[in-house]
Amino acid sequence: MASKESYTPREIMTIMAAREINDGDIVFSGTGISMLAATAAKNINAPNSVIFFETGAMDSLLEELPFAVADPRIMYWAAANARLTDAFATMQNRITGDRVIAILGAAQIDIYGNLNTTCIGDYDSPKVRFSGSGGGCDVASFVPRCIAFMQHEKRKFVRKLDYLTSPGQLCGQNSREDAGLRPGGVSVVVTNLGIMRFDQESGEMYLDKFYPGITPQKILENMEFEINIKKAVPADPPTKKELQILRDVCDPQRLILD
Amino acid sequence: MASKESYTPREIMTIMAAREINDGDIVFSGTGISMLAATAAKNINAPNSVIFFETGAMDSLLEELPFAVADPRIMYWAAANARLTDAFATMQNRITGDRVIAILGAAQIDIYGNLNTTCIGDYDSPKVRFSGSGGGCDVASFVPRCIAFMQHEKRKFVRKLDYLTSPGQLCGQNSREDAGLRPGGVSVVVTNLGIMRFDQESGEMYLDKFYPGITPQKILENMEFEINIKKAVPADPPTKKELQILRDVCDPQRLILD
Amino acid sequence: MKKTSDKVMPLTAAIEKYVHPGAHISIGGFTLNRNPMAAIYEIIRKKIDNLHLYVHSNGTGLDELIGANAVSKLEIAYGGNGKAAPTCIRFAQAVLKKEILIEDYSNYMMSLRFMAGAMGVPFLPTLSGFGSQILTTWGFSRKMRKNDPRLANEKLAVLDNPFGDFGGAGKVVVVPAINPDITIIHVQKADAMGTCSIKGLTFADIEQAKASRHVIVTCEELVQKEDLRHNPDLNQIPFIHISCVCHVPFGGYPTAVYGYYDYDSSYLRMFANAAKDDKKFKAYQDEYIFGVKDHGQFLEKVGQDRLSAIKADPKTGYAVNMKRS
Amino acid sequence: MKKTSDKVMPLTAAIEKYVHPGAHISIGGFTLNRNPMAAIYEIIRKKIDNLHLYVHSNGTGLDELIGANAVSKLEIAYGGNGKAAPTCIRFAQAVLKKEILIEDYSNYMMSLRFMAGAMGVPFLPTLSGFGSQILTTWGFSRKMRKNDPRLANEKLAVLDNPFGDFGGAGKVVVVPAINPDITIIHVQKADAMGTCSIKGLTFADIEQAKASRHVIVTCEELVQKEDLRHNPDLNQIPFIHISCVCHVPFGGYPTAVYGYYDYDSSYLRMFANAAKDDKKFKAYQDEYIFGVKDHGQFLEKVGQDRLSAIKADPKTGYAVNMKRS
Repeated sequence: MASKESYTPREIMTIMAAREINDGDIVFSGTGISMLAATAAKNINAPNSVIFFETGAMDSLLEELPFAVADPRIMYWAAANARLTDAFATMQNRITGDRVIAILGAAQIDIYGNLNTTCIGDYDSPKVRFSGSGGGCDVASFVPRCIAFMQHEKRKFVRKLDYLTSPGQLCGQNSREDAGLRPGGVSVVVTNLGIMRFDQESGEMYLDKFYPGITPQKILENMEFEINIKKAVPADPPTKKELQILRDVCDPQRLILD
Repeated sequence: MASKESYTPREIMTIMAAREINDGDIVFSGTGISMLAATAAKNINAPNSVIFFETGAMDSLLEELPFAVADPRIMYWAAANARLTDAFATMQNRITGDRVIAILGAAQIDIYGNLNTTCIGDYDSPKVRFSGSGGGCDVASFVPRCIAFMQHEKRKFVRKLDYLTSPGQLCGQNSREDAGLRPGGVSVVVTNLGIMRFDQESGEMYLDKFYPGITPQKILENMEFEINIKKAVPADPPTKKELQILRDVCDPQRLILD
Repeated sequence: MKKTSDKVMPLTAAIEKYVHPGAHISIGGFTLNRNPMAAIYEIIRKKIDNLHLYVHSNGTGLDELIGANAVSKLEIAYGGNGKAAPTCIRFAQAVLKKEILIEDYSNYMMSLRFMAGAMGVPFLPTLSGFGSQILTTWGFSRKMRKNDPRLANEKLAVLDNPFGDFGGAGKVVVVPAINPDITIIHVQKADAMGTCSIKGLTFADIEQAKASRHVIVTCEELVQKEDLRHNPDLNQIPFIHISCVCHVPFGGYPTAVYGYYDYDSSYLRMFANAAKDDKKFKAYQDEYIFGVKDHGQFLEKVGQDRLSAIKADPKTGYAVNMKRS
Repeated sequence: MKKTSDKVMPLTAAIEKYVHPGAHISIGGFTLNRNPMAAIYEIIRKKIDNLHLYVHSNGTGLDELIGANAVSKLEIAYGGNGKAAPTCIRFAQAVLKKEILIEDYSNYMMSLRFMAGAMGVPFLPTLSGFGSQILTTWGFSRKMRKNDPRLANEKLAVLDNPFGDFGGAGKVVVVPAINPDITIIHVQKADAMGTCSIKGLTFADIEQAKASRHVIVTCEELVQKEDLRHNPDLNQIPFIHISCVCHVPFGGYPTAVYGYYDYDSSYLRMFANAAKDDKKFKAYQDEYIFGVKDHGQFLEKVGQDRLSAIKADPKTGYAVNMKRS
């Protein structure tokens, strides 16, 4: 049994995401918490994982945490500095693409793991405008496994996206394949309350794990749509070792953890 | 009047080709005599012309004559060493492509300036096999002006090519445009006897100039097909200055001239 | 006599000559890195407007141009500026207020569109975007597309794979080429002929430059031709693609230029704060853009202290342990 | 314990592991430059045959492989070896004798096909080749194409431009991707993880490597990871694409390796002379390929004098004033 450590929601999210990364994975990372999850995986459970960025840097040293994927900090000590087109080709190409796991965020997610990072409201007359796809749509199209980081809130887990930016399982069943996509898209959702995955057959989200102190019911209350909670089990809490490495090795200055 | 200099067929061919190059042209060059023509132009009449190779080197110094377009001599002191794909894109792209003049050679040419560098005889059972297209087909597809260097022989100026490797005016009239090509292809043929160009309307080859000591009739005798010789005028022979630069500056060791 | 190969001119003359109202323009860099900021501020000072702007992921330059009402149409994948503004503020506002017409693509699609332009083909294929609204929801009307020959008649298209399911794809998305009237990039080193050497990531600058009818290069260092010829492997853009070269040290400021200086996060934060409020934003513009006659004066206003604070460490290429927020 | 990131192995083991009879293979380099010759000689010594070979312009490596009857099918743009053999001799002979099946493309088409493979798209478009027999005359039969899932069902195809005549083209030629089973390249520097740094022109090596299921890298220098990390701008292929790394000094000999050595024109001429006559050619192979156990012995046979004569000048990267013929 794991000892009873105290930790913040951000810490448990980071560690849960890190556990999704296997040794040897090529990790497509953004900045902030996704960067931290990638670093945590490398230091805890996946020493041979490789971090790369859509801007074209592969396996950068990252002595300081970058604040953007175009931060000069990612250009130092990389294996190669390539072009934007090369970075996306690495994921579109099945030989390398199938080894990639991506970490994404979004303003909205639906039951099929489709993501919206474009706008709230009608596209022609939006109420809120976000940054847009960036590489999100490309990554969700190409990569077999994507981790979505989300805050678990009703307005974010919605019945219908205001705009479908990045394809998940589309409308379930074979719709992803029928649309012309290879298998992939968001395969796991890591929130401040628990971990959701997607049913192989139906393509629908289900609750896989709930965090200590959180009930499946509480998770349902924080979503606009209903998901299957029958398979849900308690998550193994972060271990002492995981927390220690995360805090002391990955973000000693608490640039992201705070 | 030019003074009566003596010169070899190779020297007059080189100088005639060099005269086709305008200042500021981007010159797509192979090796051997085409390289020498490009260098002669740069030293005589087109000081701001730029030599480049399909292998991706732009404006190399060429302190020694390269023996192949992949010769390490072209990699030194270039403005940029790019990729094969970049070199061809430079020609396919209209912004830069329209400024390119190319120098090509071939085993056979027909009345429309189509070239064969693939085989003699049937493709499936050839009598002679040549190197193949290389970049020839690409260049002839993309570039508005191409100089073809040919030995003036009946077996080379043929009624029907054994294989159409690089498109000229195809079968004349609008056939090049109809096929999907932009204007371009071989626009001038420089041989050891004279200079041929192509009629704007019909796309057919005609005799533009014949060298000192050569008659239009002699040129016709060395071709399988008939061309219009009515517009033909004597070529201005190489000047003393042209020959001097060619011999003393461009190829003092007579690596190609001999 | 000036040699024909010498393309050096003052930035203000270059903008005057090549950037006209209504021009289709693309700018290099990515979010807070290597944006051609000096050129962008000069465009704003000259009050050039009605620009049709193409970017993939942009931030600092994008939001300044939009904030100055210089842009009427925008094709884009991402408008964000790192930690200072995860979504660009004037950009978002302009979309909400319908002050700009926007067409959304993905980052790979925009990069491929520049690449198609550079290659001289009408389109390039990708397997990205099937099932997404990027394919189905258009920002530009058919009428608008029809009226400008620089625009394709469709936002994008889906084609059957002529080789069956060879390559594991029964169909592909094809995105139309971009050939801007003018592209502006900021690089570390250029010579008077225009050959460019970019240090660190090139983003899509190479493709943007090669796709463009005219290209303005601003550079940190205007070097001798010889300095760039020692290693042609480090020169990504040969001079034949370049229209003019402007020597503008700190021409990327306040964005980062690898090996020279870091982004100025205090400037980016100040901009983001001002951008949230129209009055404050006007005051910001009046002080930092219209209140100076050129980039030199702008840098004087910023002050040597801040420029020193972001100076890049020669080993890592960024400002080690710089205070960031 | 060997780290999983260490991919170093002897060349003979690498060929054993990755190059099988019938494999679809591509080799890097261009005519007489940076061909992976040590690997090619090892393939010949191992008598691996029935290879399906993809090259754009190749010369030295191509003609050795064909001369050894290692190749049964060939997709190619150009078979020539500079001044020594404007058309490769064994290649031409094999075509005449119908010992190999050949499919002709242009150089740009072959490069685009590798690029499509690297990008993960089934095809790429070009405006090259309309009206030429490259479009209409096929070397491979439909039946042969149908029987090998690695081959597209068509040599190439013509598509209407879905954007009308946008981009000045009503239609395009599309060429199918190549994803070889194995690609072999020879580079100047690699580290144990497989990151490669190529000096001088890269030809299509980068695309060939990224398109391939497996990649063998042979290198002049096996360097420490740190040596390649100082300037990531000079590393064209990151380690994720590489299967194994073999340290083989002079691994490109008798072709040139920029910055290390020039081509050996006397060797290329000797090869060309031998290639013209079956008996002479067998004697050549017996002496230089089968008569040695590995590349080290081959180089001993060639002799230090010739290797010294082609040593590259550090400034220009080639052997200045070398006797060439």
